[in-house]
Amino acid sequence: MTQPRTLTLAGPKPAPPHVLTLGDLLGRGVSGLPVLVLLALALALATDTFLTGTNLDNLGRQVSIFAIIAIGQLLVILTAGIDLSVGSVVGLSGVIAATVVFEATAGGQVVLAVLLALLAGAVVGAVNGLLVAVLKMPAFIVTLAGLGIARGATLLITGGRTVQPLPPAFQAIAGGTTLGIANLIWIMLIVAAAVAFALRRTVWGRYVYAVGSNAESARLSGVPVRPVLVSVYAISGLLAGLGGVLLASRLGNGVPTSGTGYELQAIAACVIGGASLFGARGTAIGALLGAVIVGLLNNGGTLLGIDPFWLQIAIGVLILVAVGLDQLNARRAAEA
Amino acid sequence: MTQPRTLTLAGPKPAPPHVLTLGDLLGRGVSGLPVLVLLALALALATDTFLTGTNLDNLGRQVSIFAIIAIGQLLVILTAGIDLSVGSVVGLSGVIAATVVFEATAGGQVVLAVLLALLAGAVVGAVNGLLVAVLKMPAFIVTLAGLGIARGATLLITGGRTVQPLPPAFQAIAGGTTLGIANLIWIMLIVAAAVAFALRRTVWGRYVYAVGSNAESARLSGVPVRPVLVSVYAISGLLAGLGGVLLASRLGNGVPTSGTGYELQAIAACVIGGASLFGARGTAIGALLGAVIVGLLNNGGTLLGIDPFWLQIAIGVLILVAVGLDQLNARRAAEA
Amino acid sequence: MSPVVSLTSVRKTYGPVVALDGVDLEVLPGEVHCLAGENGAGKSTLIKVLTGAVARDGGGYAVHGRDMGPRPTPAQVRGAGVGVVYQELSLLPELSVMDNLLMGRLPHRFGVVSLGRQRAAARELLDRVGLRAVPLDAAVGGLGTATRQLVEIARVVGSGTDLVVLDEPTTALSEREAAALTDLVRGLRDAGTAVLYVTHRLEEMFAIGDRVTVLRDGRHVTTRPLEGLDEPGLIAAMVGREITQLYPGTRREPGPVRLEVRGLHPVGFPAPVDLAVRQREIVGLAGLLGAGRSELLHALFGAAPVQAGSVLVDGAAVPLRSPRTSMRHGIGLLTEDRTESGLLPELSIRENVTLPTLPRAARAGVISSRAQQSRAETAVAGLRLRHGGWDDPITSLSGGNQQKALLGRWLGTGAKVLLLDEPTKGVDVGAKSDLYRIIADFAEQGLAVVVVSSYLPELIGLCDRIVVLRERTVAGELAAADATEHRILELASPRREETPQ
Amino acid sequence: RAAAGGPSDPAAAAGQAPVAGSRIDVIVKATDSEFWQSMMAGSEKAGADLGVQLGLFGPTSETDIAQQVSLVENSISRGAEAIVLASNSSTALDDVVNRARAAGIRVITVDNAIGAQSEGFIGTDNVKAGQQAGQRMCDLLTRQGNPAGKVLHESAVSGVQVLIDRFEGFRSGLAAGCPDAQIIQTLVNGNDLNTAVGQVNDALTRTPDLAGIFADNNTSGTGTARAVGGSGRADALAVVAFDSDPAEVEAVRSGAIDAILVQNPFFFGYQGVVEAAMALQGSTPPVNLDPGAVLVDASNVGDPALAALLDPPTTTG
Ligand SMILES: Nc1ncnc2c1ncn2[C@@H]1O[C@H](COP(=O)(O)OP(=O)(O)OP(=O)(O)O)[C@@H](O)[C@H]1O
Ligand SMILES: Nc1ncnc2c1ncn2[C@@H]1O[C@H](COP(=O)(O)OP(=O)(O)OP(=O)(O)O)[C@@H](O)[C@H]1O
Ligand SMILES: [Mg+2]
Ligand SMILES: [Mg+2]
Repeated sequence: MTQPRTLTLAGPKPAPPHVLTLGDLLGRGVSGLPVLVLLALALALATDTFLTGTNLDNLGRQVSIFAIIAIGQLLVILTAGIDLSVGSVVGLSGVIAATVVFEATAGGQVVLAVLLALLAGAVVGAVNGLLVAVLKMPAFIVTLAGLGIARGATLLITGGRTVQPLPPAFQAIAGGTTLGIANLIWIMLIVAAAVAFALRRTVWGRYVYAVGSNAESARLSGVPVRPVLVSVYAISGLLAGLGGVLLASRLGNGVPTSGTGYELQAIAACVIGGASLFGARGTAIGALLGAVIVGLLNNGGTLLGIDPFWLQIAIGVLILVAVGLDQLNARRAAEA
Repeated sequence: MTQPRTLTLAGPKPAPPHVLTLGDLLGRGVSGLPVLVLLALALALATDTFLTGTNLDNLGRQVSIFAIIAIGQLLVILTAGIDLSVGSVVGLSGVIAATVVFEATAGGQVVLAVLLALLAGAVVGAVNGLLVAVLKMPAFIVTLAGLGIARGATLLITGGRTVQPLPPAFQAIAGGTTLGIANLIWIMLIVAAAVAFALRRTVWGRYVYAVGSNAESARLSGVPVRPVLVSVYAISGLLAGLGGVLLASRLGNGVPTSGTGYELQAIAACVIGGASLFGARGTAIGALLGAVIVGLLNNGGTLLGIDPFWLQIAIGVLILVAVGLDQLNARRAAEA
Repeated sequence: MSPVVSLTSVRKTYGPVVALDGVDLEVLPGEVHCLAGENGAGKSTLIKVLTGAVARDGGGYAVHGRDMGPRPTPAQVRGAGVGVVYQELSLLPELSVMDNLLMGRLPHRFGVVSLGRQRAAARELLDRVGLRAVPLDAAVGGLGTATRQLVEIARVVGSGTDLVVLDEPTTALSEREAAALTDLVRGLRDAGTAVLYVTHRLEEMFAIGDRVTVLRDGRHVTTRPLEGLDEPGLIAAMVGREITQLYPGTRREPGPVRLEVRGLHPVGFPAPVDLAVRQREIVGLAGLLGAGRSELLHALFGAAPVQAGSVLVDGAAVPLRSPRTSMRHGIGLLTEDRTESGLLPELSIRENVTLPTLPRAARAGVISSRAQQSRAETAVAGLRLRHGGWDDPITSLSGGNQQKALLGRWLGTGAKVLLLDEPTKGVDVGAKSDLYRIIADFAEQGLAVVVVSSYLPELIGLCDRIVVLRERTVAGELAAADATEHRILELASPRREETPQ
Repeated sequence: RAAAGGPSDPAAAAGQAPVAGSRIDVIVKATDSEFWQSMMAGSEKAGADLGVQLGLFGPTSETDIAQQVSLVENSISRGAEAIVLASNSSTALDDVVNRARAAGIRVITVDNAIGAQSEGFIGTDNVKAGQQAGQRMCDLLTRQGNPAGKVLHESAVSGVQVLIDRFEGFRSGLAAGCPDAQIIQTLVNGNDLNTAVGQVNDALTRTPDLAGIFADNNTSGTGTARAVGGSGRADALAVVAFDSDPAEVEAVRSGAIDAILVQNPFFFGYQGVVEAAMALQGSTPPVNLDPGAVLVDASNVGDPALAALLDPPTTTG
């Protein structure tokens, strides 16, 4: 073989020496961390209740379900899709789990109930995914229809009534603690770690980014685009289902309207955490941080006793500031 | 100057003779018409009330406000943006108009009220647009923050109370008829025709598509990208403001929570009408048809007396079928 | 020797457009088989059929004598040993270089990517194309065009294929990089790999090609060894007519200064740049990959930030505010990367061509369809644009024709100063000679023209003066009469640290 | 009657000084509804009278149960000493209320009884109030000579216990006097006034011989009034609605609505804070206080005694 000539890239800048940065640990495109730290600091200074164990425990419980749903949403967003059905899936899986344990007496039913609820979430997600991947329908429409259908099914199953009381064994899932930390928080951390690992280190994870970057190029490179898409929607549904089970367990009720409006919050968490709705940008940890930031704003508002109307405005402004700062930061980094 | 050579269209096929098609009138990318016709036909056969003058008048009134908001939304979507604030702007402008006429005695106040309300909508939109165009923040986040801020402001202005009673002169805007057809319907048709014309035939309209297709290419071709973006969000806000005024007039009340959730419906109408959330695809008439289809499903559901839980499911399924058919159609056309 | 791939009587239509009509092709192991033809002749379509990117309408397709069936998928074709570098790059911009290089075949254990093996494999692939300085973790979208092109080539060449298909791989490369690539292709051939090579650079074909297949209007014209064929003969086969003179040749008498650049200091440049271009003058900008030619053009078009300096057209200062302002002052810029910053993919050919001049086809903001149509037709007059209908999306054009449409966009503005960044990228010989003549005609009418090209014969043949950039500074200037490829390259090459001998 | 009457004597509740300065949080069902705003206004009045530190909170939607759980948790974190809670669910807040009580916080529940123990409950029995509505509907139908008429159910939200109770009561109240009347359709407007108007319009089109409409809250009521008023069929249609807001009261005056059932949210708020203060002081508030609902129709809508009930003061905290 001929010796290829070396190509020299002209230009004054040599590649910078590789120093380990936070970005390496968290993956490219994590934002929100500075904002989070700032917010937490401000709250710690402004109130004497923020940094108490009870409040942090409360905050963790409040955020966990949103974060789990947001992480599922993130997967879909990474493929340049969107999943509007997650809020309704939360309701659906919640009442399915509640209905199963409600009618049960045996303890094993809790496991069955959870599995059935998760399955329901995954099936709704997989159907969304099939319509998007195979029939090439716009994700927005498919999942908007899914939103209506899943909510309608939830109301039908329950006749519009709340399913309760639920047995203590079921309520213990969300209510219990392990090693002194609420189960909800553990579950959130496990989900975040698992998805973060899968995205950063597995072949499937790279495929997800590839599909979101350019589906056609990915296809030509041999990426199984359709299975990847279906898997992503199915997992989003599965995690929304998990969120639903946890919510039902936390509330001790299968409430048919629960989860309403969660879809926008989940998407917002992803975008605040640095995801792009055009795909291929974003990380699981970013989505988690995004959910925590939104949770913190709500928690802080109550702790400070802010008028709810003003709080609504303040949260809007803070989201703008958070994302705006992030944007400036990124631009400065790009120019440096 | 050199004599330019005549253009030779090489290749075996001469350009096909130009026959006027529906597409020429409506612009490329209008979908939904076949679905609409089918739906209307089905309803006309299934009920004896659908084709009555009263019902069509009702339907037109119900649809008109949504359609106006959807057309504004479409402009934003054409630039690959999204406007989640429209629902809150509906509320804001509605209570502004209501507050002004409520406190007024003179007749001229109605005009002032409408102008102030429209101005408020346009200002919210323009601020959204500036943040998106100049600070390059993601439209989803900017307008989500706008959603919260505008709703908070609405509740603050009214203290959360409904503003009423409103004078007959104000209620006559939406309630009145002209040449036997409801004013609401006229206004919707005028807005649709004006935007359709602007998009198809004006320089500004082509710029909107160019920005949505590839903002960088557009900028390098001398398109004033930022002004176009700001204008598009401002008009979306203006039309949402118009929707808010009409809603307040129709309801005879300035309801601070009105318009909640309209953003998703407006986006759905655009997508059902053939718009792509990735920009540069979609038409004003398409958005109008999309809004009519959604309105028809609700109207038909009530006329047929469908159980509300089932109706929710049925609407979801029908939206899927409508868009799915459209997709198949488009694909068949592309392959032919 | 049995062919690696054989296509027989392949047919492919896009709606009314017949892109391929009964084309035969056989590529043998260890040969470099060139594919030649005008823009839109069907070369890229043939390649897409070959790789399964589009389904053919008729005809047979076999790899190593094994029938591939009517609709092979890209994965099947790749599995059978056929790898492609597409004309329109198919990289994943948000992903890292190393992910791009190995996408679809990431080394893994139980689904978990083995980063060490991936790094090693990626390094090896880059080494093969001589791309050593690129960080493996850099996002591909942030790299320069040429670097991206090389990454794409590295990806395909390294994947252990029996047939490597290269669709115009050198259009974005400078002479030197192109030469490195040619070496690489020879190496592949010598190792027994078959290569199907598409290029519009004739001398490249003669340098490395063994056989050539010529297509015209979607039909097979001839397949024959390149030996014994000369350039005019090949051109005649491709174009169906004689092209006697590629470059215009006649020299114009330059007039007064039209474009003056005074102390322009684009952000990122070590020093300000001065440049003056007279009426009726064509000035070339030469330099290696990343020398700053495109950046300089963007800066003086108001499209990139500058620290200081001014630009004057006919003595009047042009505020460096936005491309729109510069355009109003009579400057036009044809960009280098048409997918990224040229095309409006959803819009029609007509819209794409007339976008900068829309206000002039309008009265009170309302466009006159007739005025727009006539502007579009005038703009591409003489470019031999091969297209279906004016309302078709621009993406339905072949690569070269897209380039012509974009050139037409600026010719139609009646600009006083034309900045052309790689204007003949992907344009066939016939059209190239047309383009050169058109550029020369425009200069003749008094325009000042600046041409960036990595194809040195073109710069030498077309320009009156050549300014050479090196590492974002002006390294020197050559009059056309004195310019040789050697002298240009000497100026363009980076200076090593002076070491006392 | 409790609904129109004054709350218990605050001075008696306050007793000795310790109540002043204590922290009481009031959590309503939704902050953007006038009904709950007047409850907050009542709380504020009591708070001022007693000199307690008041926090007023609520989720943005009555269907948002999880948010309410969070608010109670946040109140625990804030170190509230007592909570007045109008729960969005009969059972879902049990756990968090138990946690609050375990932390020594006194809890008074309002409007919606919950499973968990509390120091006291103030609320209307919605089934009973629904029965009142059903009986009035039957009366109206009978007066029109159409006791077997068709009735539409216009509902705000599916799956909310209070609304379910009201409809259950309505159904039994109607069936008691008019066993042949039929409820033909339930429509759900999602608490959107515009949707409610459209739905009732469509229902009027569909069923030209519709005899009555039952609207289960103020949005449904106002929307119904709007559609009925516009259709010119106000005289022929019997309309009974729940709750009151100015538009609904106006509709009673104009005849578009025949009767509304009104509760006294201002009283809920005032009494809730007073009972919370009592509990903090160690005295025992009444276990269950049912102020009932007042039926307002054309005959008594102008009654000055009802003015405060029909247009109560509101606040957002
Ligand atoms: N997706 C498409 N839709 C419609 N027509 C198409 C499409 N792709 C290619 N064509 C047409 O098919 C013909 C052949 O195009 P092709 O891209 O194969 O040309 P080419 O020989 O590669 O030209 P170039 O040298 O310019 O790259 C052209 O007329 C082109 O307009
Ligand atoms: N050393 C480098 N390494 C990687 N990218 C570079 C380097 N220098 C410049 N670039 C980027 O490459 C692109 C091309 O640079 P520029 O257009 O100025 O050079 P050029 O002389 O036109 O070369 P070409 O267009 O052939 O790449 C720019 O986007 C620039 O930011
Ligand atoms: Mg090609
Ligand atoms: Mg360049």
